[in-house]
Amino acid sequence: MEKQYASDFKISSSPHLRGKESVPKIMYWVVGILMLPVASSIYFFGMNAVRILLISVIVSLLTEYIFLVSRKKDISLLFDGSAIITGILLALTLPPGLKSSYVVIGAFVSIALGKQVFGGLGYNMFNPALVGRAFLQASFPVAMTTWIPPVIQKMVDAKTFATPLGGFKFSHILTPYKNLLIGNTGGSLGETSAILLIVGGIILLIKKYIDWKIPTGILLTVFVLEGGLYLINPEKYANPLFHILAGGLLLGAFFMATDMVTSPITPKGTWIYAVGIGVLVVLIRVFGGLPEGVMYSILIMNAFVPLLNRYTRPKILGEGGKK
Amino acid sequence: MSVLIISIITLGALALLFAVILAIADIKLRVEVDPKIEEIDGILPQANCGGCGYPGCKNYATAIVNKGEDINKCAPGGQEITDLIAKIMGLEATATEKVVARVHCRGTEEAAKRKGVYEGVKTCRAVALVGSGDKLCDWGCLGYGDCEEECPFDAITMTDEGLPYVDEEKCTGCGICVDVCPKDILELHPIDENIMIFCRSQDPPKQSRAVCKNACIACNICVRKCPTGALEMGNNLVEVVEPEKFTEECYGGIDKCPTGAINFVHPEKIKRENKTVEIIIKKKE
Amino acid sequence: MNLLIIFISALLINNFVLSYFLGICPFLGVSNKLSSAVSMGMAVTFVMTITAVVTWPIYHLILVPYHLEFLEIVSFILVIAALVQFVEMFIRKTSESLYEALGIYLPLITTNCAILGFALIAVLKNYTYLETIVFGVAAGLGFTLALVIMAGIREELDFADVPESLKGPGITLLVAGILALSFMGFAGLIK
Amino acid sequence: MNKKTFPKGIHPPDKKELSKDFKTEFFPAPSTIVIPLHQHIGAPAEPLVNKKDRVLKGQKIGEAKGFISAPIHASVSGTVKSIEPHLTPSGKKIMSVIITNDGEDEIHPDIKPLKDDISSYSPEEVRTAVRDAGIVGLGGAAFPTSVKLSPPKEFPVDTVILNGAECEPYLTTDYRLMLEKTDELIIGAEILKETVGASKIYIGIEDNKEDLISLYAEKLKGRADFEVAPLKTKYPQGGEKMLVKAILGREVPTGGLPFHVGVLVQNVGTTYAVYETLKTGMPLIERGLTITGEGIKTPKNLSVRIGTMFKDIVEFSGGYAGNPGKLIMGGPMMGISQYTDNVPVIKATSGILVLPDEEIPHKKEYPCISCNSCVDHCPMNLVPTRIVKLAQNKLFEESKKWGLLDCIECGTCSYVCPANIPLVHWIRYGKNELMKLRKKSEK
Amino acid sequence: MASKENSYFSDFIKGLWKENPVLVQFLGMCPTLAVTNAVVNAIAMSAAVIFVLVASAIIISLIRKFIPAQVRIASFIVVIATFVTMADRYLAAFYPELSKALGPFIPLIVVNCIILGRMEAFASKNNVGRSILDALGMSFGFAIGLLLMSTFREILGNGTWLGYEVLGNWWDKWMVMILPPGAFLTLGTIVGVSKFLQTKFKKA
Repeated sequence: MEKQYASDFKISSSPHLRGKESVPKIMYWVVGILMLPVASSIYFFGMNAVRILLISVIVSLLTEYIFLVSRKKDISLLFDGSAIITGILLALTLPPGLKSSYVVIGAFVSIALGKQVFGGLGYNMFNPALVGRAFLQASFPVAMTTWIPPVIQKMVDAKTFATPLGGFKFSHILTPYKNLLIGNTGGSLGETSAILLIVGGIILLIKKYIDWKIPTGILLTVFVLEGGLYLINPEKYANPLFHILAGGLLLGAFFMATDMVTSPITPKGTWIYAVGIGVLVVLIRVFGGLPEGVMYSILIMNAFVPLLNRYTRPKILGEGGKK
Repeated sequence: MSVLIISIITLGALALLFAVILAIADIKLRVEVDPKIEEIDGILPQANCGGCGYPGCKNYATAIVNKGEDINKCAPGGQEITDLIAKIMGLEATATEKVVARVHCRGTEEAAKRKGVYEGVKTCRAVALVGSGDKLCDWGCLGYGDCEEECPFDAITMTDEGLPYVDEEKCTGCGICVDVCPKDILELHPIDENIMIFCRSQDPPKQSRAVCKNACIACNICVRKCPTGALEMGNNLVEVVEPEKFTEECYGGIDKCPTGAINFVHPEKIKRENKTVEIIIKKKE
Repeated sequence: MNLLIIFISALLINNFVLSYFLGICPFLGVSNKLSSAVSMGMAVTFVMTITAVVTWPIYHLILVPYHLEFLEIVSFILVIAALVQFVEMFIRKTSESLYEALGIYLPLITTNCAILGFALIAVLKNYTYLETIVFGVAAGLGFTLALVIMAGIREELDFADVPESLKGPGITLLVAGILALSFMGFAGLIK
Repeated sequence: MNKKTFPKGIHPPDKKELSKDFKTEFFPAPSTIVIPLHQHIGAPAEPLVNKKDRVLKGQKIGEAKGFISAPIHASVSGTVKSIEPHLTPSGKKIMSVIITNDGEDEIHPDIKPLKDDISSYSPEEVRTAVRDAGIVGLGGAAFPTSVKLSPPKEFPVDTVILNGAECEPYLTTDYRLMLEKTDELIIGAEILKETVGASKIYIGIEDNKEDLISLYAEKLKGRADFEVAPLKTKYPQGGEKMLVKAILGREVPTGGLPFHVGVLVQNVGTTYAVYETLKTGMPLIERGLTITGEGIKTPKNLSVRIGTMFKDIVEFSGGYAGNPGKLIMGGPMMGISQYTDNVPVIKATSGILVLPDEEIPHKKEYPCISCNSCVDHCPMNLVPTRIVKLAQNKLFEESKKWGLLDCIECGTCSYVCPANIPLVHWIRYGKNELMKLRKKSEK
Repeated sequence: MASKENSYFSDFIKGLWKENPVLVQFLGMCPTLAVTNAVVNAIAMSAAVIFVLVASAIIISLIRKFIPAQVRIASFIVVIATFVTMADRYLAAFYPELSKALGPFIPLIVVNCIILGRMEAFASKNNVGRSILDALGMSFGFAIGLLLMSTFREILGNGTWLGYEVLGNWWDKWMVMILPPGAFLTLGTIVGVSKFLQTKFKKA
């Protein structure tokens, strides 16, 4: 039924002005900045990177679409950019030689289990890309830890190749810093080039699309703990700088742990969350059975976010004052 | 053989030990709970609707036993439950008449204009906070369906015309919708009561006529046509003061009402010679 | 050091809920409210510790010397049932609100397989008395940890737009699955 | 210059250039005036006149009821056409006295100053005069000023803050007032200081009004009891609690008022009204306001009689321009949107703002992505997203624990929200429902 | 009320679907999750549960009138524990490997909510015949849930069913399915789907 209106004026509650930010704008900015590690992955891993990235993004969008349609939701949510981010992030955490079918499974699980079963954007408890990655890791542990060297490194034995962290943990080999910075090492698609990750992270920090407390907290904690261990026994433990540059720490600290939906909403909670991730990373890297633990650390701290939010309410202006 | 004996001794000793401990504990730590409470709680429908005024059935049961609360407050349970509680409490139940929620507004989208395009939270209670709602009529139904959403028994649906429709079969008279509605459109009435004023507006006639085609304009015709005293003119609004007195003598007033603000809730129940009264509110298809 | 390993292992790596599947019923049932999850967790930890204190002597001082190991199940369950009933009475007497919060789940501790499972596993692992007690405390805390995390998430999920058919146990199990995936990161933490 | 501010807040485009340089014009009273009997926080006033009575300018036509209330006065001379409910900018119909203006502006004979020398008023006399003149906070809250001037004994007030921040975008009426009535404001502020027994006055001015800062700094040179407090231009700098925090570093306790920390915050408009009343004896029947916005042909600063209809003022300003989308009483951040211009100016009307349709955000609403923008900007240090989530799910008591009732509804959170969630609206809803629940449980 | 035969039938049938302990009532979740990584484990577990449930139901419904209310739970547990010990010993003696794979979960049948729940809710209030039918229905329902779970998990996780290869070499085993997370995820999915189907059926 057509509604009749007495006047042309719109009525609403205050405020009548709105800022310029919007959810898709934030999402597409992040997508744009993710192009930095994407570029490095394509440069170092060539067609493999392109293949994995494309499959991951397409399957993510497709899964999202299926859920939106079957739940009779607004289809335009498909283009809010969040599914694309999940697709790219998942791809960036995968080893470059991974079979396409695994990528499909991973992307599907990311969106379906990581996001849509909770009700879609804004409601998920865990970082969707990492849920997909953890599922793949548990399903196909061998394939997920088989690394191939970057295409520009003309290696004879191209079948297997160790990541810097794996190399250190199992063979005690330190990858040169130059390689770590540029990205000329083994590893998952997006984690190798430290320099691009740092640049991207800094842009996000300037745009305030990520909370500065999270990367700061994580990196400082790792640096301090690893530094302490290094001081105790430089023979056994690696230089803290190596730990920060190697592996997925930068990718995790700037792009994964900072996922708005799955990080705490209170400042104090955010600090605890960040430090918690740092501690777990060191714990798993140094004492655990796996060389890398960024993914697990973030997922575990994601689980604590509701509790952190609940118990770290900031002090209201004037709270506790005498009346 | 010895294994068997030892088994029996061991288990027996253990059992005895714990039996003694528990027996002592039972005496020392016993908490008295009136069995009547549990019994009544078991009877109550467990809808936890809060219609009785207590948070949950168990609290109502406790209140009946401990505070002597009336036993006829469970609307969803109806007479049946009241009788059962009465049996437990050893009382004679006072009969409760079934009441249902009814909609005191006919300000359909077509009849009552809105002020302007409203942007914001789409619930009646939130809309009501923005300049007392977006309907031009300050008394009218806002039509965002809070009653539909809050009704625990799915008895209310919003019609295409933008008004709530109450399914009187399903309605238990719990009164949640009455509480929820920011405009007090809904009110509980005995189910047998048939005559009703479908308007709340106490605005001066000129104002109410300007904002809603179906508003009561206090023309007084229906009151004059009704010699039995069933109706009275209130503050710019007719009031049904004694519904049982609205007899055949008064029916003429309904025909004469210029806006249809006074009418039967169930016109089909009224046998009349020459006039068929249209059914006012249609259920959503 | 051995005690520390037992502790961390039972708390994180071999978490009773997430990797042994013990105590799933209360895990699903009592995890919808944080406050009751905490009290339930505490109750279980408490009962588990007492179970450790009581069952070890029964097994090692009574059943083993007389070769009555086959009475393990019956005697353990008796001990636990009695203990739980005692705890229930105690809570009911001391704190009405706590009793209300835990409601019908207190009797469920009796049938909580985490308790009996713990007693059986402790026997299986052949722990010493002290180790058994540490194991009990850790297992209880591990159960509490999983329960509290889940309760936090579920309270948050009340605000979420979870598909109708997944609401309740469905989403809880899926979240438990993701939690279990995450806790796999602790694998190998202690060799 | 040492600019003061409070933590967090936002920087919306201030758009003050639209009307900033227009001198305050006197708006002649139109032929019909509608004076609502309830224009303040507190109990409504009782009508003192009848239909067809002749009233004079300044005559009391509504008597205050109760401690927190304010009397109402006729703003023109003429005949009472009727007393009936009339729509007001609050959106409610309120019993109003409708006066046909005879154009003579005949002043009521009782209107004369209590004392010839404005500096000889005793504090008690000031309070009585302010109360009888029906003065309320003109910043927008309309809290009776006499109540504010009578803080309880156990909280001695040591500082008066003159609120000239005018942080709402678009509005310039306070700016013009401060520019045009400098000396009067300074005297008014001194009287307020004496009345509450304070020892120091700060004048808070945002630094987008540099000319005012230097003007007052010049005027007050060498005075120990007066200080200009330059403030950073930031919304909501003009909120009482923000102002006290920015200038004095004191935090008004939750649920408390500035006097709890020994401060009286008074809007410049109100201060001027106090001055005028003491000087001339004329009650509050006129106020300054800005009519502005891209939807108005010629924005203006006006001095307007209370009860003037919006439509008359719009007409005076050349009418609507382009495609007017929203008519707002007050500023864009906290103002109330109107569906019609057939409403009268009330004491709290600090501006009439017409936003063209293009300026109104029609953004799509997304689910909350916990981006924390609202948390990072809330001047009260609340967690709006949490408060709203709890309120949406009817957990009002829980929401209260997160500060539901401490929200000052400044609109900052809604402004920054990228998901375009109407947070303030939800908070209002939550407050309202919580109050309803409380009332119910008290029963 | 339905006729008597009908009610006997419904005693049996309700456990299979409408009141399925695993899929609808969410009882006995621990073994459902723990022993379903292989179909053979599920079968063994189901058999044990069927045995214990039926045997206990018979005994308890026989002696129901002699048990004082205060100690009834304790008595039930003793009865159940006896049968569980029997099942446990039997498995350990004849199928030692299976017994090992099932770990403590055979003894844990004692505290399975299904069993105690049925005793308390049904066997202690009804005659032997109906109790047996009820016990059979419930335990078969339990078996259905277990089989469903284990089928999914073994096929996806190992490519086999009851040890027979069904998916062939091309299938990349989803290791996660036979690990703990897989158990939760599978059960969560199955529960969701069954709830979805139920609401669908109700509407139809």
